[in-house]
Amino acid sequence: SNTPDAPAQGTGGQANAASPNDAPGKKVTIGFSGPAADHGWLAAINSFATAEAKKYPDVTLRVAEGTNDASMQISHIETFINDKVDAIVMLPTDGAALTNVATKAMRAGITVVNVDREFSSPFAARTTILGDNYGMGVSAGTYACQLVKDKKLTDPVIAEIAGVDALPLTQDRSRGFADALKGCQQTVDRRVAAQFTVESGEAAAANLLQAAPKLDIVWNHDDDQGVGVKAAFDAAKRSEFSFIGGAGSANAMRWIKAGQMSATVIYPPTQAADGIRLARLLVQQKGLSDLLQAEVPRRVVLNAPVVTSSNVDKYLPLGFES
Amino acid sequence: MTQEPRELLAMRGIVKLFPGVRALDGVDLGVRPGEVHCLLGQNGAGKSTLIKVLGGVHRPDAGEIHWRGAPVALTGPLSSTRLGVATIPQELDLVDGLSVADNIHLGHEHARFGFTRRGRTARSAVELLTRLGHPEIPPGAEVGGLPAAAKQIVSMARALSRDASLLVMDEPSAVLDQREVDRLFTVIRELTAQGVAIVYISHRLEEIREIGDRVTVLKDGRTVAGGLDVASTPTPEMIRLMTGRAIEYVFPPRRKEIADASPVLDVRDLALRGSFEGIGFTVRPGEVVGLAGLVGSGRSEIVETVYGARKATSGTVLVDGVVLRPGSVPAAVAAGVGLCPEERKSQALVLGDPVASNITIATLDRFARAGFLKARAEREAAEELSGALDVRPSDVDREVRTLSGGNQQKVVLARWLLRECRVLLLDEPTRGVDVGARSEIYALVRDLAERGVAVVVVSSEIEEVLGLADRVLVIADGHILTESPASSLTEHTVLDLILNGAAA
Amino acid sequence: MDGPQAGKRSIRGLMAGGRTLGLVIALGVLCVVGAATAGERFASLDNLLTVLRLASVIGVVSVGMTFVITGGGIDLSVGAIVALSSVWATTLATQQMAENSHWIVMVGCALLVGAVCGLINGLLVAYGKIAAFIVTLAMLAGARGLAEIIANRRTQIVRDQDFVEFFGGSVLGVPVLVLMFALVAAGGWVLLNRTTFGRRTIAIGGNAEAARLAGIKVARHTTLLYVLLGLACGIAAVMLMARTTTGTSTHGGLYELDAIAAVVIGGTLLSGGRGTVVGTVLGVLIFTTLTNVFTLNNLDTSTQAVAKGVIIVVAVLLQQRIANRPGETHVR
Amino acid sequence: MDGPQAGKRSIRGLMAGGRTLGLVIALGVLCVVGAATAGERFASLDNLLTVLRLASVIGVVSVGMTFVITGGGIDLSVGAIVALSSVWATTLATQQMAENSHWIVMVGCALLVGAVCGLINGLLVAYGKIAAFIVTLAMLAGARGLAEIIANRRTQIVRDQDFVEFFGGSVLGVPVLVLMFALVAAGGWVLLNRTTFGRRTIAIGGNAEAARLAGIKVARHTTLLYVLLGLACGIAAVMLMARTTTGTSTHGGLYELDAIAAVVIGGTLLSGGRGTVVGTVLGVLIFTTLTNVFTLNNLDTSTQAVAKGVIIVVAVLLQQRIANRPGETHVR
Ligand SMILES: Nc1ncnc2c1ncn2[C@@H]1O[C@H](COP(=O)(O)OP(=O)(O)OP(=O)(O)O)[C@@H](O)[C@H]1O
Ligand SMILES: Nc1ncnc2c1ncn2[C@@H]1O[C@H](COP(=O)(O)OP(=O)(O)OP(=O)(O)O)[C@@H](O)[C@H]1O
Ligand SMILES: [Mg+2]
Ligand SMILES: [Mg+2]
Repeated sequence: SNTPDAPAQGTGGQANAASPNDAPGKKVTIGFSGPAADHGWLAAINSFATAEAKKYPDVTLRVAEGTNDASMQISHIETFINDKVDAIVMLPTDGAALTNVATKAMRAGITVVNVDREFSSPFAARTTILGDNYGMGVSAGTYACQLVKDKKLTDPVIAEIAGVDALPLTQDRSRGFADALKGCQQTVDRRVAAQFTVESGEAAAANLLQAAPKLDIVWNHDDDQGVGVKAAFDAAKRSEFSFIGGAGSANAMRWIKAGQMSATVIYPPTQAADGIRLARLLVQQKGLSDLLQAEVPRRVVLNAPVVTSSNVDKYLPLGFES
Repeated sequence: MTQEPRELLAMRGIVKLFPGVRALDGVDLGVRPGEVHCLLGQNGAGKSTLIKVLGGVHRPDAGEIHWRGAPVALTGPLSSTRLGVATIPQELDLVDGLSVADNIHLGHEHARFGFTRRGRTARSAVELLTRLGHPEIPPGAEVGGLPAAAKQIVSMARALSRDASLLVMDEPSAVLDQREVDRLFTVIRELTAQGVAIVYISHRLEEIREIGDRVTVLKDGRTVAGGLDVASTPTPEMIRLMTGRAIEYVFPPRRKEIADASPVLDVRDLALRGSFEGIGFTVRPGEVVGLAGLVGSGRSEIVETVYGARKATSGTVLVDGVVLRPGSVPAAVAAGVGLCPEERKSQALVLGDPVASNITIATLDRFARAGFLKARAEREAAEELSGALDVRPSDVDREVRTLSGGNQQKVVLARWLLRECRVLLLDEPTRGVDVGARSEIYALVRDLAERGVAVVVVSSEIEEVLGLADRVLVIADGHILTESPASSLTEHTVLDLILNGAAA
Repeated sequence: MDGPQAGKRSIRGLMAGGRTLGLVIALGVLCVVGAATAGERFASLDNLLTVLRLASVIGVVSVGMTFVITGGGIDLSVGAIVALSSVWATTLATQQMAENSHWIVMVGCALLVGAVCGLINGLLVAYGKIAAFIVTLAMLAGARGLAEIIANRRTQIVRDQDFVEFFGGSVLGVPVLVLMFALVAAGGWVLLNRTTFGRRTIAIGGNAEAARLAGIKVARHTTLLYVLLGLACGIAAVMLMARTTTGTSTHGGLYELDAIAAVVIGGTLLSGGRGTVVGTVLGVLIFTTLTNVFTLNNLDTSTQAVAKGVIIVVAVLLQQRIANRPGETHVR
Repeated sequence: MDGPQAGKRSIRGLMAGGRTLGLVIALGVLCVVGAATAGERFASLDNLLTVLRLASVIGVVSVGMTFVITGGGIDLSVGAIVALSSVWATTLATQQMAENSHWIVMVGCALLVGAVCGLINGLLVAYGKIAAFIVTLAMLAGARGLAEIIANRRTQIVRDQDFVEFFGGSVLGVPVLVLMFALVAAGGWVLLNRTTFGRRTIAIGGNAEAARLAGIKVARHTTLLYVLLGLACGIAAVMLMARTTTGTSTHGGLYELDAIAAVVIGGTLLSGGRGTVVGTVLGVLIFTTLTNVFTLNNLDTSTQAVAKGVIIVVAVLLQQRIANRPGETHVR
């Protein structure tokens, strides 16, 4: 880690006040499976999840090898079913592709908590925690519109640096962004895609800068690749535009604080950790203490708030080190 | 000779084992400075293996080697080179992607601080090639693009470049023609005059008569006669030592009369740009037609083009009156044509495959029902042929790679014998084949002809062409010089024709 | 002469088996480790079937890859072809057609797309005479791009429940997918070892020029090899569609590496001329079991990767010591 | 005899250059297309430098890869080695050491890590006699895993501004990165074409047995080739660290494919024995320019992929027609 003052790992849950639900209960074995953690946000997902599990003496966590291959993930889930775990928390490589096996797990009496990428059947998970990719695009787009209005930009050049283009989530984000821009009669003028890695972000941004001699607003889907994007901006000494990020890494927040970035849209990396908590509650048949409801809701859609210099201090502790 | 001259090299009791084979089983060899010492032995007798032990390629399992009277241990090619031994191996050891000059100096480059000195490299290459009588081979040309004979010359130049005191030549004349062999002998005499010793391996006994001082005969991995004086040993005695029996080294009698049938193979005005043109000849069933000429005259190209392996620029090939699709080997094979190509290693053999499947590869369909192989039938056929040709070792499951050169050649022949072709094209069929097997092959060719097969033989040994063929085409520079019955030609007239071009 | 020769042959038999033996031992050790560390959880029938089901998809591709590599080629586009086949077979149009007739239409579509991709690869390699590496690299880019365009980067869901149930089901307790893999492997073995086609494949891979001069239609045969692999990719796509109930352009990610790795570890020469279907199957099983044992033991992904690397090298080194054929190892 | 042979030689000369000529033409066409479709934006000095900068990192790796492939090997682990080098050179410890002395420590660390990884690859291939494909596949898994463990899957930021500025800067208007690439390429060319080391590399790749007979220490030389490539990966890591101001385990993703593709498209034989550094450099430039032109034209990634596939095949086909060497093309 690169900043001595960075917040400690796994602060996601500790921020909340202690609740009676934290009292140890029945032993729970939870299987966790997610995509290959070859990316800061996904790594944060993993580490938040394992850290969360460690907090509960009654939770045993089994972590399957991260993979980007749906077939491989299916076999991990099958292994969990064979293993007769109590609950499965899953961040599917592809929601639809994992629906069948999740349904099988549910039928076998295992509580499935879906994280981030929704199944195609409501019977495949007991609870779904969604990071709302479309909403993330909308937040970014809305903020961009705000900028256009505030800066009184006429005919602004708006660019988008997407993540892995083949992923449905990237498409959702782009769709949200475009839809929100429609609200202020704007369109995306330039769009490039990177691979969620620093290096690809740098390369995509370098090419983008050549393609567009003048830019007004750039939305970069992912703060991980954002490090590279920013390096390309700095190297080219280009800063005439407003730079909006995505995901909400600690790096991005620090840039916002330093005035090197306009905003970032949070996409919480604590989803899986939340999933673990909920899975534990579900198996122990507890409810959410903050809700009057006796049971855990079926669907939790997380907010995608925009972090700007005015509220960055509030979100900084939640920023993940990527 | 009152005092035995001191031996330069003495190998005693050398044993080399390969899995399942005793390749060398106690071989002795003594070589004196300045002599040409010939190694004689049937295919698989262990000559090349002995040479490889000497070259540091194989570590012997037993035996000792003395160099100038002192015992030495050869731990690798480098240690043997350092002693002053250079080898022209039987299987060429050139790098296709490097130039002629670079190949010659590979491993001992002219360099300063690791940087090659290209001028010097090229100059010394030209020097060596000139010494071998081939100043025309460009030192900058990539070796991969050279014809087989030129490659052999380069390999020799490389051995010469080592300034060795013992030069080993493993069947150097196999790819050379008469003229080239003569040049080689001139070089050998120059070298021996300077005190360089030569170990010379060849299956051509007349060469050994001509150049050899002494001869060591190997049989089944053992020395059966060491250091005989060539001059005082008659040829039949050498053959008897080698084979353990007396073989009449003659060509089988020709058939008196060839049926006046219409030709099986009819080549009309065939041309290949840059190689040959205006080639036309016919071969009747039962007839053997020989193509004589110097290396590089384009004979290989002609038979390869007839076979469809190269696409003719013009002209037609008819088999039984039907025109073959140009440039299609399958069409030729389907029409009953077979080719024993010139370079067995690169053109004919699948080295990693067993002997059996190398023999049956062109006849697979015969051993299959609906595409499924009848393994037993296939194996039996392969065993029968390998037995008939006396391929050694007789195990047809052995990888072809581990066979001696001559035995590999027999495997290629067996392939086409199995196929029962209508037309058989043989390009240097006895290259590297020993005396015994050679006469068997001659008999086979005759036998095939008797059975009505049309045979075309290309050979650099004029004697072989004349002895085998009914009719001979003399080829020079891609043209047919003359065409006449073999009986009307002598070795001398053919050589004369070839060398003096339009003498006809 | 019979004595030494018989002995020779049996030694040879042992040596030829040596490589395979090494793999069997490696797999055995892996299973022992699995059983020792994860006990019941590893050594259960359910877990066995899970491993086998996972192995099936990549296994089918690897068997096809064995042929292409044995024939002296290489195919980097298998993953992309699987993706394209799965996407094409699950488009609205195809699914509607399937609805109106039978899901076999989807299967046919996937196989056809796979075969056509293979055909293009094969034609360009054999007749266009472009290096297989380049051709299939281009196909890798092209097919995945096309898959993305067709699917519009969405995951297409298979609606035909009969299809999913058929391929997701079992016959006599054996999952259909595993059965398919077994059939493909058995068929592959017969094809490679007992037919003229297999023999010619080996000859072409060993020495293409010699094969050509022996009258084998090298170009046509080479093309067929790629078509065969394309078909295998089509089958794999069907299996994936059944397994995941989806068709998407992200299917088959990095299958090229996995398949080639399994084939090479199995003992097939990467330079062609020698191939073993049994080795390939063992290679696939080893990789799959490794992942399974890791998961059961709760190893984290990075440690898994390091362990995998070390295990591969150590396994091959050991295997070489077992099947040591002197003079046959090449510096490559 | 002089006539036809001289003719043959000049034709051969032309043909040998033909391959390179084809590449130059391809690059030229690409530039014309770029200028026609994107005008000024393409044909500006800035854009040229952008393309060159992008080409530099993968270019250095590709030059190294040219040696390994020419020498008859292959390396799938280059991307992983780049990642590991970059991570190791940016750990807290290394950066602290660099802070206390000079950023050269970071550079040294990256080069050392790269060279050691290459050494391990080389030793296992040359002395362990394991197929290069397997060894480097294992290294790919191992090195990336280790990089993840060391970096704890974080992106480590380079704090030394001098380092970033030095490598991010320019000399006489030429970016340092581009200069480094040029140096590596020039050095590579000299090494391959003008030194005994280069001659021996070709010999080993073309005919390892012949090289051994010529007294060349094949195993040692092969090891050196991998070390050389490892060093190139270390240099590439330094360049990436400067470019992205970070070290992370995701650096160098799929470099193995990109580098091998550039080398092979450039005209180096994948089976070894023939290599061209100039071709490799052209191959890298073509790929990079292609992406640049695509981006300037706002093409979406899927269409880019399809176009890339088609362009590769068409380009190579055309190039073959230009440099047509009859009888020299192999079905591979
Ligand atoms: N690498 C090897 N592995 C196994 N057996 C081998 C190997 N090399 C040679 N042999 C065997 O050793 C014996 C001697 O072979 P060698 O090549 O020395 O014969 P040769 O006398 O040179 O024959 P030729 O005249 O045909 O060239 C043969 O039986 C051959 O099969
Ligand atoms: N020593 C040489 N140097 C350069 N070119 C040569 C040499 N020998 C042959 N060539 C060229 O190669 C072509 C044919 O060679 P090739 O060896 O195939 O002929 P060939 O008659 O079949 O000889 P062989 O006796 O080897 O069968 C000729 O056009 C000739 O110009
Ligand atoms: Mg020999
Ligand atoms: Mg010839």
